[in-house]
Amino acid sequence: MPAVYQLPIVSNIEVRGGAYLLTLEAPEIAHSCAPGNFIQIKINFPGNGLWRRPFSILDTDRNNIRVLYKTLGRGTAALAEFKAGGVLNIIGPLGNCFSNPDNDTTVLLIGGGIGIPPLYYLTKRLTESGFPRQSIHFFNGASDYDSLTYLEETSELGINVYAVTEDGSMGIKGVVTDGARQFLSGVDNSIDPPKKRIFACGPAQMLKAVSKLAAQFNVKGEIAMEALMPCGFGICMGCVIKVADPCSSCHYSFKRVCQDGPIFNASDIIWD
Amino acid sequence: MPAVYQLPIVSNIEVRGGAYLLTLEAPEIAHSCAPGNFIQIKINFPGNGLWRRPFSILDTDRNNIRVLYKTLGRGTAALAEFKAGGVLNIIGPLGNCFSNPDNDTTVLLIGGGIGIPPLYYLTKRLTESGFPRQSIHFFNGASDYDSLTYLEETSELGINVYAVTEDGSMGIKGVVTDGARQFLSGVDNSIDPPKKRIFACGPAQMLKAVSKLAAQFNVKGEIAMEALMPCGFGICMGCVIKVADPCSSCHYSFKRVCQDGPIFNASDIIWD
Amino acid sequence: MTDLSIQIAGHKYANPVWLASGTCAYGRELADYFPLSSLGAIVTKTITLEPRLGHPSPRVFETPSGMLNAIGLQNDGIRDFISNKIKFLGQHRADLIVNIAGKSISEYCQLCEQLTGISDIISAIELNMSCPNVSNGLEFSKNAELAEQLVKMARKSTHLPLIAKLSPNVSNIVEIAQAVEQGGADAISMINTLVGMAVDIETFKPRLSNVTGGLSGPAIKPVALAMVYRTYQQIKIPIIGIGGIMNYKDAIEFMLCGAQAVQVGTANFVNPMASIEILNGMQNWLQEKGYDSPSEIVGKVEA
Amino acid sequence: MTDLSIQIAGHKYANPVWLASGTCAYGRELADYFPLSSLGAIVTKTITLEPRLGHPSPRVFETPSGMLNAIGLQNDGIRDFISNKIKFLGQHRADLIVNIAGKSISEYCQLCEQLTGISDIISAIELNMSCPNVSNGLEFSKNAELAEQLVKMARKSTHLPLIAKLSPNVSNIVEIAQAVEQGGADAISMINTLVGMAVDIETFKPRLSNVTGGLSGPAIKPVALAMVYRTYQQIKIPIIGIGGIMNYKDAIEFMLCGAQAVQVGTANFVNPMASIEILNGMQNWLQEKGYDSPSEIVGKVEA
Ligand SMILES: Cc1cc2nc3c(=O)[nH]c(=O)nc-3n(C[C@H](O)[C@H](O)[C@H](O)COP(=O)(O)OP(=O)(O)OC[C@H]3O[C@@H](n4cnc5c(N)ncnc54)[C@H](O)[C@@H]3O)c2cc1C
Ligand SMILES: Cc1cc2nc3c(=O)[nH]c(=O)nc-3n(C[C@H](O)[C@H](O)[C@H](O)COP(=O)(O)OP(=O)(O)OC[C@H]3O[C@@H](n4cnc5c(N)ncnc54)[C@H](O)[C@@H]3O)c2cc1C
Ligand SMILES: Cc1cc2nc3c(=O)[nH]c(=O)nc-3n(C[C@H](O)[C@H](O)[C@H](O)COP(=O)(O)O)c2cc1C
Ligand SMILES: Cc1cc2nc3c(=O)[nH]c(=O)nc-3n(C[C@H](O)[C@H](O)[C@H](O)COP(=O)(O)O)c2cc1C
Ligand code: FES
Ligand code: FES
Repeated sequence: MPAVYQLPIVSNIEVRGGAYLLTLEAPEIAHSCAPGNFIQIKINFPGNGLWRRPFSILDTDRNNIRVLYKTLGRGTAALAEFKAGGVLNIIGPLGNCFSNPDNDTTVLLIGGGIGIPPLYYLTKRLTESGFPRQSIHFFNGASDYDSLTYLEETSELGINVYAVTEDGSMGIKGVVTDGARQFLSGVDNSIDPPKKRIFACGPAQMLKAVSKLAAQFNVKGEIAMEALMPCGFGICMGCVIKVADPCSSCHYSFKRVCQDGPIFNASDIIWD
Repeated sequence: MPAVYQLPIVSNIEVRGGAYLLTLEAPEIAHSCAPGNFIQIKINFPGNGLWRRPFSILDTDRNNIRVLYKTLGRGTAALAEFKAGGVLNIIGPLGNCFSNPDNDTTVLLIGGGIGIPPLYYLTKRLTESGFPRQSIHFFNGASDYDSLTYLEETSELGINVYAVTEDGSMGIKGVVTDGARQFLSGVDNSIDPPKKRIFACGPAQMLKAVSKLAAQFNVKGEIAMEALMPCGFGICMGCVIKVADPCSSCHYSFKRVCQDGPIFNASDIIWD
Repeated sequence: MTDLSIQIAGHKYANPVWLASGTCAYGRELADYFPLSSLGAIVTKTITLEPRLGHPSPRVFETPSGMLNAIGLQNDGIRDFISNKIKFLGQHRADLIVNIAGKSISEYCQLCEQLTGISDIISAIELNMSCPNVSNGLEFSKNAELAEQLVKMARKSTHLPLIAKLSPNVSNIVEIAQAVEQGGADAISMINTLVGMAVDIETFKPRLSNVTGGLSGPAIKPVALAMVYRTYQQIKIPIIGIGGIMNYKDAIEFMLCGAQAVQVGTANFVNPMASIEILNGMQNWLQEKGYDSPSEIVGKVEA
Repeated sequence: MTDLSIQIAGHKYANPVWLASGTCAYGRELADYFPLSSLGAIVTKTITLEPRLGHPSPRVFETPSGMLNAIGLQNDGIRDFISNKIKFLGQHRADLIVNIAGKSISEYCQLCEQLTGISDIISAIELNMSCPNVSNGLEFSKNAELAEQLVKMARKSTHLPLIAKLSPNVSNIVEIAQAVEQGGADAISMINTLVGMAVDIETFKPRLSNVTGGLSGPAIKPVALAMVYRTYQQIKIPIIGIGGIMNYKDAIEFMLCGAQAVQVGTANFVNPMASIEILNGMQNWLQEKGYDSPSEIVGKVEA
């Protein structure tokens, strides 16, 4: 059950790709997180930000939870200034999580930009629980080599990692879905679509492309959505996306990304 | 002429009486400040403070200006967190200054709480310019010994310093005006009132008492007023006090503490 | 210990700290953080006769010390509320106020009638006369005659206490307050959000799909306080103060200006425990100052 | 370089960044920080027929992302303005707009007449119809008929362009805007401050001697934008946008919503260079985006 915590900052350091790695001491929740979950951090920053800021959980150990973030605006810029020894007020763990693929499936992880954290977490959980590493294919996309997020760490999990860069400075040249498409077009056709699974996280445009891809190849996709989140725990109705809903008279309804998601079936989302 | 500056913080340390001493590198203005002048500091603090905060100049040297402040609320609390090496945006020097007493006058400085800085600055200037030290009498008041501000530093100027504490834990027991009254009652009646001068700074109630005292003993008093200051340089009309004004049809008008002050003749102020 | 209970329209509320409509959904999520029964009351998100999908995203935007929202009254309708949502609230012993909105006076009346059927678990109905995010939503609280008429008709449709929730987007809120008092309202809650807007200068698009939305949060507190203060001088029925209340000091400010109770809105988003912390802070403050009841400070600003 | 000049009521202003009334006094203090002639215009603090002392302190209070003020139109009267203050402004080649307020329509007219006498150094008169800090100050901008009448009579008293400054404290600002357009106003400036209040819970005293005051600053920007946007759709005369503009992005937002020019108010207090920084930021932004004139983005929000 989510709750409000004051968490000591173990470390908050810059890593590859202009990202920051934040480690928080959180024995109360470290054990109860799942890939896809996120936390809401209250960042007191000069200026007038009222809302918390949501961040996916990157991974956990017995005592700590970790978050990987990029400095996008005022809140994240201020977060980067926090030092070990400080304290952050957070709410978590929040949201739903990815479903577990069967051990005999081929798993595609498609992540762009700061969409890597939940996918990394899922990968780590899968490999730890004995899921065959060779069946995991992680597509990590960015504009260029320097912007690739958490690439080495993902490789260290012993899975198949494909860098995809728009300028071709590393790996496949193109957007991350191009990489995934090439792979899906190439994989042994003897593998049933039901034995393939896609998990994706990244900017909305990318996720839209992933949804198309999943539909095209008839593969079940789960995607982690983003939204502006005034609360993060379901009370404001501010973070909704349009989702197919057979019960509704117009066949769709607005679902909360924070509480009904952030993980949705790709095929349920209605992209405008 | 006042201007906006980005000033490097040389140091910002806690001193006696729960006060902080802030030293800013300001070669552009250090030479042009006078006792009574103040600066407006932009303190970016979490929360929603819009205004700058005004602080008297404590003293200057060739390169630096110094400010002595107590943490009263959100802005000053945040100011205390700033470290050497940081930068503060300030406007200054602002406001008018104390007038210079003739060398043959007996000078009474009456300061309570955080009213010490402009009086310290005035004392320093006087002693530096050869004003006889034995003719300067500095009454430094506080609730108790621990709260006395900048006591030792004032003593080091070689003048007469009188601590006045409400609980009697040091020096004269009472409020600071009690100390000054005892002195005025005692001083050689052969000294003409015109040869005595009072300079005061502190909370409004204290300044009101000083004004009465000055009137009672027929001594010219100059007092440094405080006010909430949205701008600090005269454009908002927010910081006014009621001042006797023979030109006005109702014999008073509202004068800006920031621009027409902060130093006023005690006899001009109308206390309600 | 100061007894925080207050009496409004014959009903005894455990304390004057309530949750504002649309900022606590139907209580389910907040129940994870504290027992709903510890608050004076919880006001449901606005319920309409028919289900409403609400506006598409973006529905919210952060502004200096505030936020804009244009949710568009998304809700599953009164039938769903009665058959599905109310049970949970009853089980958790929340003191329940149901906020309703209609497209016409007759819709308001139908809603009142349906709620009367479950009046044993409802302590009052709040009439949302002021939602800025649906067309005509503001009409009822901009026009004194319409406002009076609406309350009069609602009054005939239920014996439940009626709280009229007013909009700040008016020239003279006192006039509207007097009209609803005249119409038979048992209390007034104020304020709803101020109409506001923001634009993305990179895309030239409004920050809200609905273009304009409602401004809430600390930014609007001074406006709310002035309106409560002025209204308090002119009416007899109790006022429930709303607008930018983030801590117990804000709540006390509202009470000094004339509010018998307060509703906590946007603050819940930032801190789900906000209302509880406000309650505890108020309790301590009243205690320390030696008050026996929160009503002793209502309207006591020395203006 | 993008030519920033704009045309309003036949007068060419160097650029659309102006200083708002009451937030730059009569220019003298700000002239220490930058040449007054670099801005599009400077709008004087409101001038009345007779000198006014204004309200006693406290006149101001800091609120979340904003401030309250109740200065009470302190000024030395029109005669003093004409004989003493205007010279400095002329010497500094400030493009001058004089803001006036009267207790009656006839006072407004007298003020207009007196200013017509020095019309060679004034580019427009701004009618403050909306000061919330003097009794009846709000009447003229709350009542459409009165508003129209006021402008009509002022129109007869001077050939100088008339800018009607509107209050946001109304149910329907468009109605008032249309009325002043009808009355013959050459432009509209909006918004003045929102009525607000704050209380010291330790002393039970209001934070302002006048009890209520006007709320300004970033807190009110969303409200101002919505009003500019809605008014722009319904009137033909130009709008000058005001409310919480702190940087050039805020100014662009107002222009996208329909403002031809903007006035910088509270921001001057925090940073005397704010208007110049806004001007430079706007210049660069328009340049980078390839616009030839600021007018090209006016009203271009894609709503
Ligand atoms: C469930 C969830 C999980 C997330 N996980 C991560 C993570 O693991 N690592 C990470 O770096 N980021 C993550 N984000 C995004 C992160 O929350 C935003 O980067 C952050 O809120 C930006 O705050 P800011 O104050 O720096 O930016 P602001 O100054 O508030 O905004 C800067 C710009 O970014 C836009 N923006 C702000 N927030 C979002 C958002 N949530 N979605 C899309 N656009 C936005 C704003 O509209 C604005 O244009 C996640 C978001 C969600 C909803
Ligand atoms: C000309 C001038 C010179 C000053 N010189 C010094 C100095 O040398 N050293 C020093 O420590 N302080 C000085 N002050 C006072 C200092 O400006 C305030 O302590 C500071 O602004 C408080 O800011 P804050 O954010 O900490 O308090 P806030 O959180 O803004 O306020 C806390 C409480 O203090 C009250 N308060 C805030 N500012 C003032 C004020 N200016 N006068 C009276 N009450 C106030 C508020 O109403 C509130 O109740 C001076 C003030 C003026 C006007
Ligand atoms: C996201 C959001 C949704 C809201 N929905 C409703 C609603 O459905 N019905 C209603 O009467 N008020 C609604 N309100 C208004 C609040 O109840 C409250 O009047 C307003 O937000 C001011 O209080 P605050 O500043 O504490 O949030 C909503 C406010 C917000 C922020
Ligand atoms: C301290 C202060 C004094 C003001 N005095 C006047 C005035 O005399 N006449 C007037 O028309 N508007 C006056 N205003 C209103 C401003 O011109 C402006 O309309 C309002 O503050 C909103 O803009 P802002 O948020 O940029 O400050 C005053 C505002 C402030 C803050
Ligand atoms: S962020 Fe409030 S409901 Fe999702
Ligand atoms: S603080 Fe603005 S005039 Fe003095």
